[in-house]
Amino acid sequence: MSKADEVFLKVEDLEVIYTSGKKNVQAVNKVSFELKKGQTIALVGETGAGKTTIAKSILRILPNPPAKMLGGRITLEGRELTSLSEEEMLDIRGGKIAMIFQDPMTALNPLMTVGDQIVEGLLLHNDYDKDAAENRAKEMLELVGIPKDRFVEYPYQFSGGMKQRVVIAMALACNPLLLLADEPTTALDVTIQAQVLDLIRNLKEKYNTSMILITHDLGVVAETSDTVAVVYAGEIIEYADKRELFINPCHPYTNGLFGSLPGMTEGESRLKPIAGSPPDPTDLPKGCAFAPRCPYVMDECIESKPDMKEISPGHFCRCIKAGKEI
Amino acid sequence: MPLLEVKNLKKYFKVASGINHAVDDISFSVEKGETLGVVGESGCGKSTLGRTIIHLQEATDGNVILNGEDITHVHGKKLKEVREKMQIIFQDPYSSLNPRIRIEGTIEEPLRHSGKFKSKAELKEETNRLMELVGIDERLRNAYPHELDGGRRQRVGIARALALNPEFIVCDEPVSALDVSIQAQVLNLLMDLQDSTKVSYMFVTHDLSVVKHISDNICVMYLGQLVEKASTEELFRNTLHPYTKALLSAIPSVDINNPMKRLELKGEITSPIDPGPGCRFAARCPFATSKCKEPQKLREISKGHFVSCCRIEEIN
Amino acid sequence: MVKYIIKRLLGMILILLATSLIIFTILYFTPGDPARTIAGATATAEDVENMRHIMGLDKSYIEQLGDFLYSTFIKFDLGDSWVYNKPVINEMMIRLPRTLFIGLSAMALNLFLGIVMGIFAATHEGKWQDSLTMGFAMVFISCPDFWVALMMILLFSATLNLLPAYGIGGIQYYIMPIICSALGGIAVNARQTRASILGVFREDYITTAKAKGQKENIIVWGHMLPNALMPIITSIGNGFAKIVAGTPVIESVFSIPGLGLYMLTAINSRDYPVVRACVLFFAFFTAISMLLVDLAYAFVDPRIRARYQTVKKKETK
Amino acid sequence: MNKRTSIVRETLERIWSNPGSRVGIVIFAFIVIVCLAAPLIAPYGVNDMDLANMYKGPSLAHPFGTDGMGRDQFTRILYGGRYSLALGLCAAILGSGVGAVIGSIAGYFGGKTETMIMRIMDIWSSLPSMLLCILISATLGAGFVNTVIALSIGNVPTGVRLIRGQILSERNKEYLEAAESINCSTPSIMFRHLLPNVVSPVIVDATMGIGMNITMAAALSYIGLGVQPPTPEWGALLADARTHILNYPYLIMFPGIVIALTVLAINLIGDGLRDAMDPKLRK
Repeated sequence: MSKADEVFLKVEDLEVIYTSGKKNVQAVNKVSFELKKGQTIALVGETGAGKTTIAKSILRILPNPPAKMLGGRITLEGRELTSLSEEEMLDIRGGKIAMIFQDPMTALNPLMTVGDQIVEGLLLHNDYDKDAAENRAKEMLELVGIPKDRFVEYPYQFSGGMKQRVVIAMALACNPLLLLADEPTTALDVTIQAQVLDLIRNLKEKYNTSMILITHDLGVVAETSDTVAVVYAGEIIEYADKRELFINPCHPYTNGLFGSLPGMTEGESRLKPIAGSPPDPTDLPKGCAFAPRCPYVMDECIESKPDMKEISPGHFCRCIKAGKEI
Repeated sequence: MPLLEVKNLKKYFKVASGINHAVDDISFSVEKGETLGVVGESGCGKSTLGRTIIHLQEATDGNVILNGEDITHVHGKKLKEVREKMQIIFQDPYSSLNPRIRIEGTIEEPLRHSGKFKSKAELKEETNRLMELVGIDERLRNAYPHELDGGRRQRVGIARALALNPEFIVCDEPVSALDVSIQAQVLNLLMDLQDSTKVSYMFVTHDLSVVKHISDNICVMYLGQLVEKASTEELFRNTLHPYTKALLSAIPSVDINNPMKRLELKGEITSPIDPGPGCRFAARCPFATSKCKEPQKLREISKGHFVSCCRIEEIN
Repeated sequence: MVKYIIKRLLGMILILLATSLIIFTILYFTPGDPARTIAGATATAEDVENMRHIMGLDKSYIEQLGDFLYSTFIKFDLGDSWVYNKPVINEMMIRLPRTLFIGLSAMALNLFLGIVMGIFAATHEGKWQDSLTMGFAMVFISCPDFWVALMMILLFSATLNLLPAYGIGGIQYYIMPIICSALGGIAVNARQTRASILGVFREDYITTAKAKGQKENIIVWGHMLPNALMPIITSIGNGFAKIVAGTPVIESVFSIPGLGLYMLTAINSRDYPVVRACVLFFAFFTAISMLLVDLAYAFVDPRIRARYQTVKKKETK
Repeated sequence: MNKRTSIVRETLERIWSNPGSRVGIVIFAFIVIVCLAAPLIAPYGVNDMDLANMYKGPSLAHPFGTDGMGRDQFTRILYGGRYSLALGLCAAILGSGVGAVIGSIAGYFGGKTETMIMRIMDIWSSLPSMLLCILISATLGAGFVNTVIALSIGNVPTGVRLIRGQILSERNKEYLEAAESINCSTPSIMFRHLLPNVVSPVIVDATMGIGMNITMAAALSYIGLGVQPPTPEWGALLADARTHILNYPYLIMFPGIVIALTVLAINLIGDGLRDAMDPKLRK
């Protein structure tokens, strides 16, 4: 087994396109990041930035067509996932890597009892017989705070927060090494959101699971992650340790995100939002994707794509002006 | 005299399993040019409250008073006048615009129905003014809603609500469906419009940080009832009701140096259908005792700060 | 659940009553005098008047309707045929098995082939297998079933001499009628199944199942099909109704003495008791299949099942 | 984006861009034109008998052969198309139209009105439509108008259910509340806001209905109801030839092929229309 600080998951130059009609949409463009055992990386960005696509391509569950992985390598514990056969991937999915989805209302099969849905995964990845699997599933339900006699109930009998707990139980049932959490609390009410977030955090610590957390909420990032990657128009535009990124954000987009937050601190009467809207993914700018909205835009930004620069150890930023005074 | 006064407003719905107390005995007032924030989780009746005030739904009981005039049960021509003074901005910019009507048509429609604009040229000039006011490019005039992104659609919704120069606008979660950067643009727009037109808002939301940013006064609702009401400053400085405290502490904080200590709630929101007489929050409240089973009264703790909890003296 | 079924059966009786009313009224106002037809061309005015009295046609509309409803729903007596003076029910029982055999076999075919073809097309979406299956479905939907029947007679009876063209006898007499009754429905079901399966293709819970590491095959049959089943069941129900309605035409093409042909003949000879009895039977059959469809909904979907159970709870309170 | 494209035009362009429905449109247009122009194209008179040329198989002089009275089958199919197409079209419009009106009333007013209308529809459709058609055309007697009425009565419940279901899914949308809040009158809400958003499935259904009605009309004629010989309606041509199927199969073949081709073309158009009107597929 790998040591605690060894790189556990490595994503290199991931590239995914969607084809719709004759148009190609560059959904993910040369995305690279690393994750250490037991750690959490947050992918932050707005709707359509390509966060979910990144997660789904790690599991290789993107619908093809229209999605197509053009290139890149994904390595989990030294095993290259991208070169595995579809058969081998079946073992990885749910066994080694599990996923929690955004909308608990639609993520559960409405016609199956929640118990059966947890059991389904258990039978696939373990040598359990049916009884053992059921016992384990009941254990998982209790673990996420659902009485085990609700094992035989259907999803419609659960509230949104409860459903999300079921989804979490389902994901963690097979002790995965890596958890992909796709906006796990966005669809929930504030107080429920806090409960679910705490639950994920506790279970993750208990089993030393690594996690990729996808969110648009900087508050969730601050509370949950170790590393942060800011995603914009399919690219990682800033990548750093959480503390570093929150104290010293560098990319104008990241700065804009912070400026857009109606903060809980006193004082400001007007927000400093980012102008304009995210770019049309079928028609991305030639240069920096953020250039049309950037307050510091220069000619160079429009002409060519800036490279990722390491501005301080472990802090990367895709901006010409990064590290310089602005 | 406040612009709008709501007195003991009630809105009940008959449903299969009983009576849904969606809005139960709510009172507040809004001054001209001010914003009242209404906060609560889904199902607490905050949207119904807004819709009942502006007559999209008939009130079960209580009064709505606009400029000193009781408008709770107006009809016909009077209702038309009232609606011109009170407007609404919806949560979902996708379903709140008719997909078959062009942007221009949507903004122009209230103007036409008001009968104040006689000629086509006048109408066009006014729609132009509105589009400019909310920041929609002139070239989008002939576009259909599906051609616009969420932020622009929401601007169209705002233009439609502003068309008749209302005095009061219910903003029903207008930014919760939008991305953070767009959300900030829309919030700024709403605040700028308030500065220039002195319109009053009732801002309905589940997001305490948004409500703190935009409101002068805040009402916190739980299962159809008011649990706490105070000026924004007072509410955040001196939070009293356990539910408000839980709401506040549940928001994930961006401040990585001072992580918030969380007041965890048990269970989930219960049903507003045929609720018992006691405190509706008691089932989830960490401080609940047998006293909470009795009916709770909204008490004025300090000037303008109302709380509906019998135990605040003990727990604070 | 049992309570629900009982409730639905009671509702069915109401529907049948209403149908009786409608069919009686339609026939009552049909131009032409049945008494004259039945008395024969040579009958005198007096004979016809006599006949009218015997048949009860000289009574008022309300009285006649009352008699009809009373004997049908209270005495369970469908009356005698005017033309043959024999109890309708006996004649019907002779013909019923033939019609039922064709109808039920066609329904089974309809259900099985429709779903299999639909899933086959859906899992090959956009490939040639999909286009071919759907192309065939489109052609079969467009061809009138009685014309397909005639063409089959031409091919299998006249040219190839494989199957008998007309009449009844062994199983070989029923092959073509069954296929012709089922064809259109199979095509409709195949199209509906394909559309519904594709509709749930992108549902989140399918992604969840994939993320669990479930195999493609089990995802299609275990997760997609049950969720796609609601509209398919609806379409199957409609298919049943179509098969019922198509019986007169198909039986008339293949000269099969079943209920459909019996009814057509009776319409032409103004033998109203027979027409009414046959129509009532068809309505009954349709109502039963609609009930089965509703029960199938409940079987598939726990939410609908729960709704029936709460109905039950309330009643027991 | 600044170009003003109307929704009707956009829809038409999208149907045309679908290869299946393009084929459908071409075939259907051809059949309609040829049938309308029958007096100009037809080589013989529709009822011209030629007893010297009875039961002649297809030849250059008679491409589809002749019937038992020596009438040219090709000519009769051309003229018959006018009846069949008109029957299908009228019945579909009448049936779906009445259905749509009743359905809108049920959907818009809701409550008791809706319950009552839907119960009536349950009874109405307790008899499958073909059966109802048989009974009604037996009552009304043969003839064009009677057949149209019989056919359209069977179509009504489908139309009612379709538009009501559509309104149910639409009537809680916020844009209707918005319309109310800006003082739209009830008719304005109904016709300007609601109707355009619910009407597409009814249009698709009516289109497909044309084909279905042509088939049903033919079946009615075939079993001796509906339009009767010597009217050359396609089903009546089949009924005329039914006894000679073994001896003169071409008399059965050609009318049937023409019916199938027409219905196929209509169904292809209907499919394209459904896709073109689906707001989910509209970008």
